[in-house]
Amino acid sequence: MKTLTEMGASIENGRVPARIFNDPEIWELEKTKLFGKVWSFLGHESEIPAPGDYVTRYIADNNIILARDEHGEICAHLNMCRHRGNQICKAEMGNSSHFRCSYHGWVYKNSGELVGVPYLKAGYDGRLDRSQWGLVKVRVGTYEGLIFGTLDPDAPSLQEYLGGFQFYLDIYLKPGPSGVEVYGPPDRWAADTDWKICAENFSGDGYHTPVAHQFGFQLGYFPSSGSSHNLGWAVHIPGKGHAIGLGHTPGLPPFVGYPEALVEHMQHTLSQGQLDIFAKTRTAVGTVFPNLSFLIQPFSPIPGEPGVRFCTMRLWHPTGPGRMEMYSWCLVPRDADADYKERAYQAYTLAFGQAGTFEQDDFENWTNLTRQAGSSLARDLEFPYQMGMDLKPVTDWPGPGVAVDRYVTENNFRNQWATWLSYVGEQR
Amino acid sequence: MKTLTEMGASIENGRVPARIFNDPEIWELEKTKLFGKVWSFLGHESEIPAPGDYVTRYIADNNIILARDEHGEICAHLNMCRHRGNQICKAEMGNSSHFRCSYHGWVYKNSGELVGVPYLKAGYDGRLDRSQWGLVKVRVGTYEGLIFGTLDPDAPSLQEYLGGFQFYLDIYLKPGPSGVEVYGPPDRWAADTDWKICAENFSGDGYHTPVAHQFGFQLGYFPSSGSSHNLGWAVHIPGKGHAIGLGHTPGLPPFVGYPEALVEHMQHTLSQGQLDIFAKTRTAVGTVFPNLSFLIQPFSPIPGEPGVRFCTMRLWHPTGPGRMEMYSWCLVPRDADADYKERAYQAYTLAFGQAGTFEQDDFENWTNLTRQAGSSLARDLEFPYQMGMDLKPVTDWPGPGVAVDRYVTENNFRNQWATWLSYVGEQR
Amino acid sequence: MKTLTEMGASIENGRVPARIFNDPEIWELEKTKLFGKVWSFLGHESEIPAPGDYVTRYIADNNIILARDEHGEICAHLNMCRHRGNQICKAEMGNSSHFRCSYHGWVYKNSGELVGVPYLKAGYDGRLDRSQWGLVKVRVGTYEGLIFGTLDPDAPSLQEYLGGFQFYLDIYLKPGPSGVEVYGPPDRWAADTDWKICAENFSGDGYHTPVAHQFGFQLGYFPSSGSSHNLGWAVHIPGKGHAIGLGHTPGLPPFVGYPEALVEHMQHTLSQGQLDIFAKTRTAVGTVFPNLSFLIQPFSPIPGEPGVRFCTMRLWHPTGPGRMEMYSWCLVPRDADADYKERAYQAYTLAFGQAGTFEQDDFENWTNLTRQAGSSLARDLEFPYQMGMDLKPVTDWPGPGVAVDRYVTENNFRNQWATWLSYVGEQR
Amino acid sequence: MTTVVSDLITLSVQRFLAEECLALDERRFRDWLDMFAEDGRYEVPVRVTREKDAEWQLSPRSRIFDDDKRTLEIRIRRLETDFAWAEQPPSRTRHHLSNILVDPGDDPGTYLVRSNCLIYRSRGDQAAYDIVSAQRRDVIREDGQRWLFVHRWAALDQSTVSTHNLSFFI
Amino acid sequence: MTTVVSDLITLSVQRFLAEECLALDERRFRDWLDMFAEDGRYEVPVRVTREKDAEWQLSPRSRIFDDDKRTLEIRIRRLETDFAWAEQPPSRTRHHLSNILVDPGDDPGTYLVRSNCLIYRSRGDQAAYDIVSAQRRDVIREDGQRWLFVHRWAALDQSTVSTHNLSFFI
Amino acid sequence: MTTVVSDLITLSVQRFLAEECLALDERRFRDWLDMFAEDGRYEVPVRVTREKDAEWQLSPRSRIFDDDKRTLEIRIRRLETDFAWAEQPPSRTRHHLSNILVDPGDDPGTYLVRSNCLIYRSRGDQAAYDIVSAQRRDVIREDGQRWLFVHRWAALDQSTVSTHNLSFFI
Ligand code: FES
Ligand code: FES
Ligand code: FES
Ligand SMILES: [Fe+3]
Ligand SMILES: [Fe+3]
Ligand SMILES: [Fe+3]
Repeated sequence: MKTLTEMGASIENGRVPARIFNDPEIWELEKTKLFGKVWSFLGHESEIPAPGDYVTRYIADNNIILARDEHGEICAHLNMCRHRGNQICKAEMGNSSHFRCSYHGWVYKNSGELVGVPYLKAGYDGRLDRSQWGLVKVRVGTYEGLIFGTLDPDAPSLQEYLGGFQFYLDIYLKPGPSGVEVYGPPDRWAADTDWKICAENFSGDGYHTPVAHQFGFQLGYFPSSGSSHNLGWAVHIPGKGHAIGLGHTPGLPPFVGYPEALVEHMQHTLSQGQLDIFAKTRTAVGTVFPNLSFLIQPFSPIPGEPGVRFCTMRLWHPTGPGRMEMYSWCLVPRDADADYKERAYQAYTLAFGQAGTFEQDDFENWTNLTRQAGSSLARDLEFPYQMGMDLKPVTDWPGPGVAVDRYVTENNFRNQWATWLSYVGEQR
Repeated sequence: MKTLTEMGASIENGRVPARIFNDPEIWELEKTKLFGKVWSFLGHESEIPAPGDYVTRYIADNNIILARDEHGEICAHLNMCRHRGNQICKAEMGNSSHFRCSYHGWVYKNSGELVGVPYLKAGYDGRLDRSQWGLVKVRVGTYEGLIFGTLDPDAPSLQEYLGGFQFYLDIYLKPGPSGVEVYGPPDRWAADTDWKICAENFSGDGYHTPVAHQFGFQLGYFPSSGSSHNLGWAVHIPGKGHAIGLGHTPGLPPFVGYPEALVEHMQHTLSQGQLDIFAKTRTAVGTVFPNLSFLIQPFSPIPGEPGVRFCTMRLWHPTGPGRMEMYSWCLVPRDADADYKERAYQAYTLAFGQAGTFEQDDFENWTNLTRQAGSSLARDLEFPYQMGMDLKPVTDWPGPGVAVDRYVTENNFRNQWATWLSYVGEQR
Repeated sequence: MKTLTEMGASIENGRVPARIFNDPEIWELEKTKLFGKVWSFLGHESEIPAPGDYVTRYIADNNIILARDEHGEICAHLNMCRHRGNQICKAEMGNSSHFRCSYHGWVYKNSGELVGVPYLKAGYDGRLDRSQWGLVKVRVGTYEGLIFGTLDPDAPSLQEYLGGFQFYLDIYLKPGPSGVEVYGPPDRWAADTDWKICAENFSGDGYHTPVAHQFGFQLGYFPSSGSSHNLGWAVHIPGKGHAIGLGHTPGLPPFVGYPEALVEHMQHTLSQGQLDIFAKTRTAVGTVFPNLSFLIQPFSPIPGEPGVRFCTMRLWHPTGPGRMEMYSWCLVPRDADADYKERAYQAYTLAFGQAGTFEQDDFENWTNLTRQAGSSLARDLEFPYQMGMDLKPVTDWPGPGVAVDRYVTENNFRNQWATWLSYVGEQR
Repeated sequence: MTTVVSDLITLSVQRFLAEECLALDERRFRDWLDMFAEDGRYEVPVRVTREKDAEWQLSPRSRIFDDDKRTLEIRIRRLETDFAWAEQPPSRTRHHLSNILVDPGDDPGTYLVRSNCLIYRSRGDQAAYDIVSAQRRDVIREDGQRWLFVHRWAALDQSTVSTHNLSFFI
Repeated sequence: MTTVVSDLITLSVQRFLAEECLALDERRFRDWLDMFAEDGRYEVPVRVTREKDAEWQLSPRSRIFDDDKRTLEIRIRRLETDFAWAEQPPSRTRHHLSNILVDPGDDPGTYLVRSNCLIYRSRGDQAAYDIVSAQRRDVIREDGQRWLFVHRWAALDQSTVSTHNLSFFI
Repeated sequence: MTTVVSDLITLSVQRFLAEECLALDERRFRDWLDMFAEDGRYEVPVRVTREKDAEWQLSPRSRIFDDDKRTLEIRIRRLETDFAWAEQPPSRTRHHLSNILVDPGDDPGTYLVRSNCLIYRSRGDQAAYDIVSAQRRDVIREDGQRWLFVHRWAALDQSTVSTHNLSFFI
């Protein structure tokens, strides 16, 4: 595809073709070459705490059962009966040791083995080798409660795939010795939006905040934007696509918004390098390539009142060209008290849930953008990605990856697009 | 298409690719190579008893007028004006000797001739040769009241196409000297379901009954399933794709559910070979390739009460990849009394009409199956079709085709898929 | 595409392939080869009278801002931010000197210049050359208040493109010294209809009137159709595709339906040649290639009562294969008094607005036609276009183009299709 | 301008119909069945697209539902099993009822109740949903302090129904 | 909490509106026309998408319908011919009416009636259907024992209407 | 057959709910806010697709809306700015309300009001529209001559909501 072959050079010059944000051919490539290869997020361990617990999720258009088997092992399988393809698990969450197909009754253990076949003798005359017809397995890997799956047997380990980004994920995942848990099931909704613009936005688009969320400044949620808004760091893992934006506001107390006790905790759960950075971090907005994002932010439902630090984790699940479904969770520190968790969740619903005031505006912009990007004139246009091209990496940066000393910049995005191209353009 | 070229060998080894159940490319091939060649069911003679009567039906995406012309001849034409393509008949049924186009007023006889052209002289100056612009004719053929049509002028005769399957169709069509009639217009509804899984199911999927319709055993409609459920025969016509499953329950009175008088009749309307088989048949579920199916079954609305034998005829009309529209008729013996017909129809509505308790579960399974089959992982999978591969045909079978002495088996399906492939894969 | 290569010869022989009326491949070609090259109608000057006024319109799937800039210049731009492609103007009409993007706040003048970029220094370090990132400009041209735009920088001038058809447009546009104005914003609705059948119909399909609008004769709106209905002229501009049908009813007073004063005016606004023709014209129905049409017609809401001459302008905006959106305006003479304008508009709403009694039937026919044309059998059929093939052009015709002395004929259509092919078939 | 039926009756019937919908949407099918008289009938005819002047558009013979209280009870017993796959997981239906007209029925103590019903149905985790529109014409009867359905008659407004099965009640 | 208008009136008007919908959906267009006063008007403005603070979104000039009783009667005469192709075969419409608010009108004996209307439309054998949503603001007048429409005003909730023609009444 | 609640109350509450919808659809958000008691709550739980016999389908923890009057007022202040992009241009919503059931509440002077709401939403010049269906269970309280919402509880009928954001109220 011409667009893609030229794209490599364009990115270096700070340009990305518009068409990739809403194009049927691109979607076909993404389904197999990208989502067939990467590690995709499936769920959080706290969603399936007990043996038999399961949730159903997706990798591209594949419906996946994520379950904890009877031995407590986490496993993932295609939610499709091997006999004729019926969907065997029809709920989004539940608990079951086995799945029985409602068409002809094949029975599978939640660990995938085919254990029951009616008429195995009287029908198949022993011809059917049950061991050959278990559920299609999906490789899983975990980091600090996050469960990922890949459809590629030859994919590198999750650890290698994350490539050091774990250092930054800890700001979301290790606020205390017991880590985090989901507050409850995720918000889920559909939108005519391309997943990639969301993933880009959450890998550190400090640029949009003062405008896309201008009401927030108007209502006094934030100090008036301006020069201070540009303070912070943008960090990415070269060749991996992962990236994070760290916003810093001078004068804010360290770890503002966290309860005392938790800040105490972190002294032990986090490394010194992490503490140095996270203490100064007001906002942390990052993306695990390709489509899992996080945001942590101090927020007070009523402007001016003391706030809490809420954390949202979101999966931008693609369902077609320029079409997606959203999963949005609120993560809370396991060690926080019920009241803090509740207040953090309320802040989340008001700001970033499906009816969240910030969420609303992002999706309006993204949906309009996606529609325009699909037009015939747009197909030959490029977008500028030239911010921070002259920036030198911070030399004494305590963490992995490449960090630049600025919050409003596009270094992260260029790496993200180069990585995307390395999959879709088959350069890997 | 790679899938299809490999498919031939797979079928022999009892494997069928999953992707064919929901794939846009397959649908494009089916439209022209399959439905452009086969004999498709259009309607039953009792739907258009009088001259001028018509119904509109479809062959793939082509809207067809099936009419009885003024001489009583049955004929079928594309429901499209030759002038600019307007739809000339806008009702599903009615009576009319002529069709007048509502755009420029061309008039056609129900036998297809173009007989009226406004401004023929003043506009066309005699240039337009009316005989060249009649409605596009569709070849028709009939068997015992069933009317079929083919778009292929070179197609073999209907008789040759049925290839002996008539022997088995008679169980549905010849319960008496006057045969059958439709009880009324068909149920019609749309579903995100691939037509082929329905056609397969109705060519003798005894395997699904105890599970997909398990409630029926629970409520006491049937004797508890089990070994006895496997008794019966599966018969198919090699190379033609037609197939039928004949379920047998030892101890049931012959022709159970039919009124005395009709059973009397059949002694004369059916051959000895047919009588031998049909008398022992509890359930007969069969498919005329590609997408017309029948089911006859004794059924009592209230479990335990004496039942009647209802007969449903259904057309699985494809409208897109993994998308279809359903036509479901109830056939009743012309010679039965009004009360029997009414009771048979009530049994049909409760069991197999659009709101039928059995119908409901089939379509739920088929729709879920179709969705899963369209996913990218499913595209490279195969389904096992290995039941009964070692079965030897019954040697003294009184009917045509190949019969095996088992109800739960897949012999019929393998022949069905091989036939399907011979069209779509262009091996014929 | 085979269809198109053969199409040229077919047209000469009076045949046009059915498939072009509803085909995905054709639509793909039209988007770039046709609508990427032609002059498309955008709006009327009276819709944006003052500086800052704008309306948003479309060229194929491209959303366009048509604005009058602060110097009163009319200009058109793609309604898409160059930064990430967000839609910058979200209203259908309004007044604004600048457009500010709601995602990152880039600001454009309504004349397209990029004048505001947040963090231009602090983010782009001066790397971003604003002059390179203005809105994508669309070339505009006007004739008598009509504003057209083209996406092709090398397109001929609008004047050359219209190629003399202006002579006939004047019947709609110059009823007085001040020309016409839109009565108000257009009706707008969506339909599963191919835009081309509408454009053909309005380039002089006198053939459909007596049948498609038969109710009108029934209710006494028109003298019974018949031979008189064929009186008039069909005129087209060879190679340009523009065409008009002029219906003539002997005995009608000249310019029937216009107020005295206006008829007076026209003596000065129109040329003698125009006056000769227009005075005799009852109905004028014409199309500016490809998809802008006009109709002027004397009409009395209550049959028999004295009527007025209403004028409708309509844009058949394509949105997909066999899918379109309609814009329908009522044009009124600027110099007419308020009462006449009001009465003309009422006549329009009753006859040709979205709920217009004539409009309703046209769209019903066109929608049915479009559906049928998309079927697999229809794809290999052709439609006859043989009317008037033997007609000799009127020799002493006072206007440009080729005129034939008949109202019910297809000369205009053959030229229209040949022109369409010259774009889509890339013969130009 | 005054209606034959008292406002008291009208409001009481409106409430009865709303309670019926709630029983269906909350899947209290036994409560719903209790709202039917012992001799109650439940009927949904098959619709056919005919020309304007056709004798009928609702088939005088074919029916989608053709139930008495006994067969309705069978349908409900089925839904109570673990094997009614069509409703596993349960459909989320919402019966949006409107245009209720209450008039005296043919038999004393009975009323003819006409209404419109827009049924919304969502299944599983699919964002797509079904909507079916229906006209209803019921006959109800007073039974002490409550109403009972003597006859539920409903006609769908499509001739090709746009939902893959009718495992819910109209 | 008590409304200015008596419950008797409110229920009577609710019934009147429901009967109007029934007349339309059962295609008894003459019955429908009879519900209009001789000086009755029928109006549907054109809607335009404007910015939040725009002066108007419903055009003060452009209208989709702009009828008096005489032109309504013309539309109905048209529907009575065999040549109203837009309604051949007839659309199956269902006017789902809700949110009825009855208030005293400006003139004595008149009432301002506001309501919401969701119109479902199915045509031919197509499984696809149209839905249009509208707000209505009617003025009705007492006329002896019945109500009459003095003014039917309805606005569709789309600026691009998603049905191929408006051959039905709102 | 007689309901516990007087017809007077029932009709008055029906009117109150219709006026609420009108306030929302006419974007008179301050009027809407005034309909809430000072201690009023606004709640919309997250729905999950579960098996038939699951303990819950509406999450006991996750909520889409979880507001008190103060946060509702924040949402409205936001909508009053020029920067609430989600509603720029404004959505055209229409709350089609039906199946209203009024019953005495737990506390004296309060009523439990259950209703169904079909919300139609159209945006910009798009012909496509959104429809969401919801069940509502409100607690209202008499306050002198008017009603006040003590608790608005609404549940959407989808587990994957088919609209790109919820910038409107249910
Ligand atoms: S499809 Fe699962 S058992 Fe047959
Ligand atoms: S389309 Fe049928 S007469 Fe023209
Ligand atoms: S998309 Fe317009 S400023 Fe970024
Ligand atoms: Fe944002
Ligand atoms: Fe079955
Ligand atoms: Fe016309």
